[in-house]
Amino acid sequence: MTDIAADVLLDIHNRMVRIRTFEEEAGKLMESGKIPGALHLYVGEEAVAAGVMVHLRDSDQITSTHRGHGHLVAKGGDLQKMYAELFGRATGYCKGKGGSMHISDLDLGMLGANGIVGAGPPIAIGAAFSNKYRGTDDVTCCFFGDGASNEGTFHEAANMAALYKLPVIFVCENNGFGEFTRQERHQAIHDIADRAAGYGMPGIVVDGMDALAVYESAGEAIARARRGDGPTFLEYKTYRYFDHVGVRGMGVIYREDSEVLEWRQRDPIALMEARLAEQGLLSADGAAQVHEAALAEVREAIAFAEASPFPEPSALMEDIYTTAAGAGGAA
Amino acid sequence: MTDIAADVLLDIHNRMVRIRTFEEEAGKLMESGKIPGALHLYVGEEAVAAGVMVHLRDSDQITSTHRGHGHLVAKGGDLQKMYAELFGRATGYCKGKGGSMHISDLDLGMLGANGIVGAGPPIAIGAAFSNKYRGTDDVTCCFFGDGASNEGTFHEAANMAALYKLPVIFVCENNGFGEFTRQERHQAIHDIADRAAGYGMPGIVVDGMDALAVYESAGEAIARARRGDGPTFLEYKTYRYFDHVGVRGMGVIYREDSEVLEWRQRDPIALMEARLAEQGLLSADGAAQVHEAALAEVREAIAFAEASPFPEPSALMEDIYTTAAGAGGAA
Amino acid sequence: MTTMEAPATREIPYVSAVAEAFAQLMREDPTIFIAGEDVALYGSVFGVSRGLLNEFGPQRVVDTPIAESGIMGLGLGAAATGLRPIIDIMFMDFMGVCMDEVVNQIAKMKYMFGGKAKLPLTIHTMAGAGTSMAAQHSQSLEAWFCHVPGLKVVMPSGPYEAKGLMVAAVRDDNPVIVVNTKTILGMKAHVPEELYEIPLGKAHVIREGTNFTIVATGRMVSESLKAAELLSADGLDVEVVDPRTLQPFDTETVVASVRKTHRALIAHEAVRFGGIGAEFAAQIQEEAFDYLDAPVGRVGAPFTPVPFSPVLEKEYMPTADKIAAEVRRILGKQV
Amino acid sequence: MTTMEAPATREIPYVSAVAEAFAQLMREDPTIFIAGEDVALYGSVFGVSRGLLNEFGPQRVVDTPIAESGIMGLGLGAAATGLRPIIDIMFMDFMGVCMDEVVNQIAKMKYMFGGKAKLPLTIHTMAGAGTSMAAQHSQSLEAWFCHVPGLKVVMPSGPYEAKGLMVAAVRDDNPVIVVNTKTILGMKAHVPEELYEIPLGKAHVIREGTNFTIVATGRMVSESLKAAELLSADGLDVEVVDPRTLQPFDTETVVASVRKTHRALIAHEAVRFGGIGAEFAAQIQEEAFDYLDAPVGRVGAPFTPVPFSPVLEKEYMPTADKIAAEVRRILGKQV
Ligand SMILES: Cc1ncc(C[n+]2csc(CCOP(=O)(O)OP(=O)(O)O)c2C)c(N)n1
Ligand SMILES: Cc1ncc(C[n+]2csc(CCOP(=O)(O)OP(=O)(O)O)c2C)c(N)n1
Ligand SMILES: [Mg+2]
Ligand SMILES: [Mg+2]
Repeated sequence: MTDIAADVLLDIHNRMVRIRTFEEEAGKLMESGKIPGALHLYVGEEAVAAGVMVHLRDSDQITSTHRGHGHLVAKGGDLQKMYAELFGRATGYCKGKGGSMHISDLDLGMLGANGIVGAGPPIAIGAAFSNKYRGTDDVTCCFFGDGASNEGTFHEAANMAALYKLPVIFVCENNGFGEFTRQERHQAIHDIADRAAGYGMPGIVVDGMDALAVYESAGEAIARARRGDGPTFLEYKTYRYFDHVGVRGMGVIYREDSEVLEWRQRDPIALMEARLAEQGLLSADGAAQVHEAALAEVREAIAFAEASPFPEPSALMEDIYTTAAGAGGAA
Repeated sequence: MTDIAADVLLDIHNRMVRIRTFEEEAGKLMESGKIPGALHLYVGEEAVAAGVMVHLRDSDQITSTHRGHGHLVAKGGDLQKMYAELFGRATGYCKGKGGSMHISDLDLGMLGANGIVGAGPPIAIGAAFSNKYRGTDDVTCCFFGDGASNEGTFHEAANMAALYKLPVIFVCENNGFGEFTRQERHQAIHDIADRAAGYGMPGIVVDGMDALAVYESAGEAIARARRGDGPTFLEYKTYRYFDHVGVRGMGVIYREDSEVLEWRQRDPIALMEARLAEQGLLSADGAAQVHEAALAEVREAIAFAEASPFPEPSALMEDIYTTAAGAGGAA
Repeated sequence: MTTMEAPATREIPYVSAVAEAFAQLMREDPTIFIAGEDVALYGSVFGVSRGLLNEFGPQRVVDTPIAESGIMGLGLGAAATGLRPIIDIMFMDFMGVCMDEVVNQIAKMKYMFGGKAKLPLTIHTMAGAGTSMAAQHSQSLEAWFCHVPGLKVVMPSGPYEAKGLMVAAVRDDNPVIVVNTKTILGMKAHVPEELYEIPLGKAHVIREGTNFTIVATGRMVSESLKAAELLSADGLDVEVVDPRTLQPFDTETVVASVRKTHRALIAHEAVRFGGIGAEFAAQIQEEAFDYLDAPVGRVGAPFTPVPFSPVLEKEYMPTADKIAAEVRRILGKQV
Repeated sequence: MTTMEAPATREIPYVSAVAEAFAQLMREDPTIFIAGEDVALYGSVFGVSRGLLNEFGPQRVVDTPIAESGIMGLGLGAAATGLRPIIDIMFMDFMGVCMDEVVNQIAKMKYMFGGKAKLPLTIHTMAGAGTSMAAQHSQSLEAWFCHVPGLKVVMPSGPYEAKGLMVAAVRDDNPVIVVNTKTILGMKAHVPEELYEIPLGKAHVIREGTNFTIVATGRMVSESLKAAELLSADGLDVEVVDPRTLQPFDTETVVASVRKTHRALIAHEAVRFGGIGAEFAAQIQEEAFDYLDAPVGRVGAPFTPVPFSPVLEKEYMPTADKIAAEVRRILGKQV
């Protein structure tokens, strides 16, 4: 920790707080019926998105999952456009056409949340292939869950990534569950990173509640990819505090409350704040200010979203095809 | 070798010779235009099918590939029905509806050659699940190639097999190529068995030209599965003498003739015959007799096939659905 | 909404009708098991398998990894070796990740093997938009499967149909895909307590009428009944036919209706272009050409992915009003 | 068979027309690459990419593992980030193992992202029966993709169309699926040497006629021309329309033809039930109802998986004779 610059540490902390605030407020709005559809919240897993994303440029890409808000917030997404999208407004990232599960920002290299579990890895290798083809040193970070690691798409993409030495990082967010099924009931292995060897890439297991451990492991993998040395598999052990969809998360059939409380003991934000305090980088007051600022920003985003118009019904039939004079042009 | 009964050794040898003879004659018939469609020949890989199948009962199942004749011959398939099928005759295993790529015999637990690379593993875990469900100690052997090991279906099935501890054996026939693409150009690993650890099952690399090594490794894996101890991944390093489709195989763009000749130096049948001779179990004459008997049997099968009628055109619309009084019955 | 055919019935919702069918079938036949994502401990995200784990245990009610090709293959391999699996694919959109198993393996195995295989396999899934789940959780893709020889496709329109068709599907010795519509899971109707079958391949004239035939599938059946009410105000006496099974399609019943009414419209929730309504319309004009007083109309979703925003999704959804409007348009068109 | 539109043409086979289109397009645009199984070193099992590796090197001509979901995702990710990929799926039947990528990802990304994505992606594949390759290597599944908003679907009927449509497909900024028919790869025709585009979405009246319209796709175009010759002996003057693009479908040209001839039949190689012919027929009777003297007919494959045995496959395949017979049947039916 000592060799990580203070501004980076504060940046990671700030990203985590902004994610959590974004998510907690979104949860409330869903419960009050203001956000339609399904909302998969990232609370508890913030260290992963923040610790990885702090290494990335706008031109680096990520592929995300159904649980994608945290990734976009950490990648620098515009909270107003995000909330407007969750609310299905015309001012949203996707003009209200995508919603939570398809939130995206191609300008930030965020290639979309995705409603199909396991859809990200094939897309990620395509972006990484493109980075290499175009001669950039951009990288692609592919986020996916423990559940998704059982989809064949992951396997195909991992094999191709290692074969072509693509600048892609497989970021497995192992929160212990695929929906309501515990990891030991969906795979016979304990460390998903054990799969990496089968493709010929390094696989590393990291404490996903510890933002600094995430930061360091991701930094190495990303540097390796930028150097042209190929992909890495990073497994982050983390936990989702809330339910698979929505907020609840305790008093549920598929896990004990005590387990939730145990994980909350190692809350990534609290952990980070304790360390920052220890290092004299952030006082309790300073931390409170970060939280307040995040809340203010989120509230502003919500207000923007609520004040935004719904799309015109006629927008239904727009944006399906690119109609610009297509012929002849390179992209 | 000393602790393997003589009749088993001779049985393995006999199965290999029957496969080779079957395939070489089929190749000629394809070249002379008598067998329509695509023919993927198994010549060079006989030790795998023979060494595995000699352990199996009729009630054990196998799933096969586009290169499936060898598997069915080794499982005890009727050569007449096989040739009739290759010829598209009404007397064939599939009444001429399947051909080489769909040859099958459900009574022998042969769940079909398959035209889709990677289609076998999901089907195999279903059969294995069924064996367990029905309380039998039957096992399912799932044959697939090095190329198929990159399909997502393999991954999904392997994970489920280990999770449910299914009585299934993944038999990877690594002949060094997926069609015309060499293994090192389709995956970044040398031993495909390295993938097994990622599912939580043992993975073993075996010389696939050595029928006894195949016999022993398969015997252990099959016994393990019968005991209820779950799946094993067996990788057999082998080689296909002929081309991906048809016979040729030398003077081709994707490999050197010298490589073919090197592998032929370790021909599985010659190797087995040398050992059998060494042990005094089979003289040169004896071996010649086995070959002659096989050739006679194959010629008889071909004659049967050639004399068989083509299906009636009206058969086109039969066998699509089961129309028997469907209701109410257990299978 | 449906005729009562058995004495002991209760009003229960669609979802309970399905769950009841599963439980009763499993009691009757020990070779039946159900497998899918979160069907056991959680009882399925739609609730269709709630209670099954308790009664039948984890061997017969199987939670799977998220691996639809694996799950579908599990069903196929088990069906080919003597079991009678029910495979749950949570959202119909996810058929994309296991199309090969359904279309190239399950549908064709029997034929490719010269008739030898028997595959008593039921695939259970949820289709339809209207819940702000956006483009990847809202599709109605039944037309794909109706185009594939070897499969049967069923689409219940209410609780009574849901139970009776499920029983017939599971007992059928062929692969059957049961396509439920998620927005009618709460719909209630009288459903017999005991097991009963609604025969596959038989359409049902759910409302008799004399001068217009609406052929509707799934949720569009209830919408069409509403449309019929709206149109009766115009003096139109609309017949509504529910094919129930889309593959095989009961051409006879539908054509008989159109020969009587001389006008027809097909309504489904799927995208109109290339939807199963095209096949129905093509068949109707082939078989009843000389009886038709107007072109066969079609109502379906417009040619766009399903949008998220409720405002757009409302615009997207076929409804009773849109059906009635299209009927009026067709009639206005008659020369 | 096709009109010559450019001065410098040669008679070349279909397969060479495709290969030439690829090479010329790649010379013009460095963002184009082609990826697929054995497309590089081997030049594709159908020969469509022969010579490309030598000219453009392994970065732009990419052999892949056997992993169609991975390959299709490679195309999508590359297209979304500035490249113009051509993805080869050897047999159309293999679309089953990458349907999700095509239908839930590629087709929908632009819409789900509110229009922001541009996906200049071409998917190249081979359809059709007639080569004794049996049920898993012979399907014509274009109807599936025509039903999916966000995709375009093209089906060339000969060498001239193959090159011109490929050029338009690759230059289009949307995902386009080019469905070739493997049994016409050897068909020869005059093809201009230089690059030319056949515009997507425009049908082509390939034979003018006055009293019957046959709308045919892919290989069925040449079969329909033969059928037209057979029928001219009956005194029938048949017009043959090749839609060239199935999605978007050029309703206007087709309907104009039928309004002129008063009778129509659709011919395709795909299974008739639920095939794209159903959509075409439905549209024709919707738009030309008052002009029709007979029901719109359809010729397609029967409702069965494709058999292996040549005897059965011959029975299976739609042909000029079957088209002519169906036309005669329709005419006999007129009252
Ligand atoms: C192909 C597919 N199968 C199933 C689902 C339903 N589903 C949505 S999220 C989810 C669980 C994913 O688990 P994991 O990958 O661990 O991510 P987490 O939700 O834990 O973040 C499932 C099964 C889906 N969306 N797509
Ligand atoms: C899904 C799918 N993709 C591609 C093919 C075309 N194909 C047939 S065999 C083959 C190579 C298979 O390689 P491998 O699994 O190593 O088996 P081998 O032929 O070497 O025995 C390919 C690519 C196919 N049949 N199915
Ligand atoms: Mg998880
Ligand atoms: Mg191989």
